[in-house]
Amino acid sequence: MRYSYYPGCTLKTRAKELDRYARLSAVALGAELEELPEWQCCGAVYPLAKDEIATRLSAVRALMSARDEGRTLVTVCSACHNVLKQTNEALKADANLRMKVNNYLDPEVPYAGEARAIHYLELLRDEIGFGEVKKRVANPLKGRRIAGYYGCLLLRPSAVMALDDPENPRVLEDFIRALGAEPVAYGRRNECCGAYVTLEDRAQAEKSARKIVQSAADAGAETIVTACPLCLYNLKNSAGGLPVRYITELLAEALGIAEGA
Amino acid sequence: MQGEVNEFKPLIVAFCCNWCSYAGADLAGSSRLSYPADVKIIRVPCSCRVNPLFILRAFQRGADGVIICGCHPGDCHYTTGNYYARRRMTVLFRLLEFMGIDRQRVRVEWVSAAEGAKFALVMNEFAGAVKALGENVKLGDLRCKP
Amino acid sequence: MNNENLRDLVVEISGANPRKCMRCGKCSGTCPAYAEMEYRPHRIVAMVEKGDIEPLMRSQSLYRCLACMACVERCPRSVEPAKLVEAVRLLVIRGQGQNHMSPDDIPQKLDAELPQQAIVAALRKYGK
Amino acid sequence: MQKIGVFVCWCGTNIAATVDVAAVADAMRSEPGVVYAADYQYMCSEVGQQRLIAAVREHALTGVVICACSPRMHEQTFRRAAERAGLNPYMVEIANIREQCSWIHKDKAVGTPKAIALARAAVAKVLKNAPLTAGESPVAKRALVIGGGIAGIQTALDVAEAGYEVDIVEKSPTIGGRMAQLDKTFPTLDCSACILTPKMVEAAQSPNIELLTYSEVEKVAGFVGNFTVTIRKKARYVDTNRCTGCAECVAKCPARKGKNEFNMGLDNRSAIYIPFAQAIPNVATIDASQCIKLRTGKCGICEKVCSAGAIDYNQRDEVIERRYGAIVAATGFRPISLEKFGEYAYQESPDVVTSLEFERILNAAGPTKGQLVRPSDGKHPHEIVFIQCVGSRCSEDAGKGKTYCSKICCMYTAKHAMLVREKYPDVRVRVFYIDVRTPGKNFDEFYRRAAEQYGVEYVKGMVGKVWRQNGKLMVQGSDLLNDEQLLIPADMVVLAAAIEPEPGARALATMLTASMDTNDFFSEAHPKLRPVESPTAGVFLSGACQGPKDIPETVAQAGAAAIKVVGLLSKDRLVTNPCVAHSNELLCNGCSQCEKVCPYGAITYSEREVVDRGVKDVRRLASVNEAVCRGCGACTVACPSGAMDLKGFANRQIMAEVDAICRAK
Repeated sequence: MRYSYYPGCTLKTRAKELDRYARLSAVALGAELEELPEWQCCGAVYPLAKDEIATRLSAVRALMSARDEGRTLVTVCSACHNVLKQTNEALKADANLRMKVNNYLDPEVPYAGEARAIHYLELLRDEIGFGEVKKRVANPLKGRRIAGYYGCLLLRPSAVMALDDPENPRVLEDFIRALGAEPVAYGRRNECCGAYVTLEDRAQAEKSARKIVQSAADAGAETIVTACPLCLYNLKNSAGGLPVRYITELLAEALGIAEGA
Repeated sequence: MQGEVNEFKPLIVAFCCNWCSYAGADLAGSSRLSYPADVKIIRVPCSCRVNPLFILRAFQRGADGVIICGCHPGDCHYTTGNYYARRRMTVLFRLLEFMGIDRQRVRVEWVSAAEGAKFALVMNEFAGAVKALGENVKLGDLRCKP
Repeated sequence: MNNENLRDLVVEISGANPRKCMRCGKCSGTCPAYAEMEYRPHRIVAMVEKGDIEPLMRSQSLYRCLACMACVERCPRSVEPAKLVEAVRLLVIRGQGQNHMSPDDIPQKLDAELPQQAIVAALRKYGK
Repeated sequence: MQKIGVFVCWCGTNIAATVDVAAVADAMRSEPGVVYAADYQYMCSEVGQQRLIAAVREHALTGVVICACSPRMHEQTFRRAAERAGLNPYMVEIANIREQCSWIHKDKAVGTPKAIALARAAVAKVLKNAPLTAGESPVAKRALVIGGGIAGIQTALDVAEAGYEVDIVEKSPTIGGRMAQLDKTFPTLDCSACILTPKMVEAAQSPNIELLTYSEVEKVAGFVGNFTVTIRKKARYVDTNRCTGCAECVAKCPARKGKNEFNMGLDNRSAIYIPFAQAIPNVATIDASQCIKLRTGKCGICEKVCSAGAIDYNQRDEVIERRYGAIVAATGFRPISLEKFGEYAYQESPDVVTSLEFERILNAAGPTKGQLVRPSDGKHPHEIVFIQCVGSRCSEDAGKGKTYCSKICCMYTAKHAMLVREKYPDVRVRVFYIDVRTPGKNFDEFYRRAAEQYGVEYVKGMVGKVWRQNGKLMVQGSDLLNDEQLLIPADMVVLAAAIEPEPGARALATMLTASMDTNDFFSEAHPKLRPVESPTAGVFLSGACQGPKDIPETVAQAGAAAIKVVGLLSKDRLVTNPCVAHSNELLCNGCSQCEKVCPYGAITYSEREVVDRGVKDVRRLASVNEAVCRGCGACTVACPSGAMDLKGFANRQIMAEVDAICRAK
């Protein structure tokens, strides 16, 4: 099965492992991720104001391009996925926005949210199936106690993202279980890491992240995994001491395709 | 004020079932929720009492819109009356369209006795839609032609 | 601009309705940035409703919100406080020369690990 | 030749402020058939009615139109007045110029012409009216109460006390309902079982009451005074006449994994069980989904240990049919599901409980024998947090919870907090509240006592999130008055979950053709003046099935419903609605279309002799049973030959209304 793939700017620079292992693992699992021919930065945050049109356009271009290719659009970065999915759903629901966006971009075929945007975790859960993932695991991560970190972007707003239960999610735990490790559920797994505030007030971001790492450590986790480069950065900087890794690194390790493994 | 004198005032006949929609209209009234005076209500025991002939008659006599209001599906006071009404109107509306009456001039709506606000909303919306269509052409009655 | 106009503007930009608030304070019970804020989420909603926008526009609270949507998700009245914060912030930074952060501020904040998305996000949230 | 009189009511200023009543009367004077028109301040007053009577006599009126409030309000009043004047009551028509005119239009420029149009339509209709005579139908002198909680029990007791027979149908194996699950009751703190069980016993012993427990209503046919109800008595696999309630079988049953409904699933019960010690009837019931014998054919222990020989694995459901004159819905409530409130960790932690579960924990007959311990580890809690309004007062677009206030939570939370502090002064108790709503006799005093004498800490604010950490429940919430965000390491969290109608109520309402509101509470016939009657004649409402209410209110409403039932059953015959269908046999072509659409089976066909234009003929013809017809009119539209018509709403009457309204063109 072939999918369109939107890596996002951070995955081309600071988060290369997230990108590389996402692609390698997909191949190992029989899915082909084909990078969109031309893509721009999604804008990193979804604009909450109704009257922001221009800041939504690059996401629309990516979605439109996936529609034109006739494939489902897969994204692994939580932030990019949040922007793409929210933009897509807004275009489906809001006729006024749809009109303005189409007037601005003037595409050959007007865009009305026809593309299907999914997160890499949804690819694993709904397209490939965690059962299948489990079968392909070569090095089960036996005995490893791993805490999945959702943050805010994967789950909220739940009515739009519709990826999992916003308060009692389980997709990361099921993922970790499929890799043969032991998932550690902890209270703050869906609280915010501090996000972009790290540039405005590093202390505030560190405080937020520290509480999360503490909560995971108290629950007995050895490692935290995330799908978001900014979450990883904030959690690592929190001086909490737990290693933080990308979900795809862990996946590749379990599949036996990680370099140096 | 001058302009309002010539303003088009549509004539709208609303058939309301006694148990839900007529009571809903009463509730709209006691809640002081306004809707255009163009709407005139005829009380019937059930939406299934509305004979398609009544609607044809209204259009013959110059009505610009006709709306039939009944209890919500499953809530009919007579158990199944609104289902009959729905099916009959579906057929009738296609016939009306064939006769050259715009589909938007007729409507079936479910309004419960508790939905005063919905009643007012529906009537405002429907009256607005009919007004936008302009005056209707009276249906001719061939029997009256020489 | 008078208070009412400012309020109407915030309501229009955000698409959120502060009148739906029943003053339960769940937003402030949920907010991870609560301690950093001068005006807490429930207060922000009340201030917008009252038209008390100017003190809000001068407050640093606008730049402490993480837009994590926890308040939006958990609000029993779907008031969407985070959208109100963003709308007030936009009222400020859309003014000429009012960017809270500009590309020139970035170099001094860089470190080797900082992901691009943080820079883009901060510039989007804090500038035009 | 008809002589019509028109009376325009001012309704004080309710109509007169936005309708020029004199102009309406004036306009009516030139309508064909109208010989008299007048306006008056209050037509519904005795003076107003006297004026109507005088005018009928003086002008020999044959029909009357009243332009006033909704016919749903005063149609009966004016029909009776007409009757007093010697006029057939069905020669009265109402033009609704208040609810559907004066109240919704802003001035006379709009109101007056519309009132005239509505009055014209009424005049046009009354010109085609014909005198109608109401028939009579007998009343079955027995009432049915659906639901055996305190509401149903009280209604049944009151009906029985008045000398009428009454059946209680209860879906679970015992009567008692929610009240039986409660430990103490507010605001007096008396023991719930102590005041409920005497009533349960009284109901069981009353010669006029029959308890049909473990039974459900399956079908309702008929109408006021004449309901025929099909009831399914579910198989208990126990002969209730033999069972002595010794509970030997319960003790020996090896299948012990059934969820104990009485304890809100906090513990398990055996497959053969008696819900609680004071259950009525005090007999065992086998849960077929749990019983090893019924599932696999092996076991049979209960049969062996039963010295009364009451066990009967071959018992089948029994379906009975009974006639009733009146039906009372008393189906009660349940707490909502909390699946959409994951932020409170109810699904994750056994130490987060609903208030009804907490009630069972406090109860001496509950899963912990009344010991206040954490469900997770059985340890004594030191810090308990109560959260109010969980799922109540949500906006419609929030996609979760209910829009209404559940009404009882403020009081039971004060009760729980007080009981905890009274028995365990070492436990710190905090209550997060949005508002404390205590409008009831001695209610606010009760709440203040909790705060002032028992040291319950009320925190104005709401909890945002609860999670487990280091063996505690971390409760993060706002304290709005102290301007701080609290993070409380608690041992237990108690959620005041919103309440909703029992889910079976919707299907029942459909069977009864009784309407419900958008929340599935039964609608009352009038929110102020007919609060215990459903809009469907002969169907009455008791307790929380009509809306959230506490025990005193429920009992008051139960009594009110009972007196309405007694009022109905005390009549030997009821006057039937004369607005029924009838078939013109000369036009009927015998096609059976009307018979097919009639929801009541009121139409039958037979071969009859007719004389058509002097020629005798035998034809297959429809006839309407007027006692069974309810007057919906479905048949009138189905009839292809125009033979079927509806009295009071005849084709020519409605056509005349249409014509009158369209005359403006």
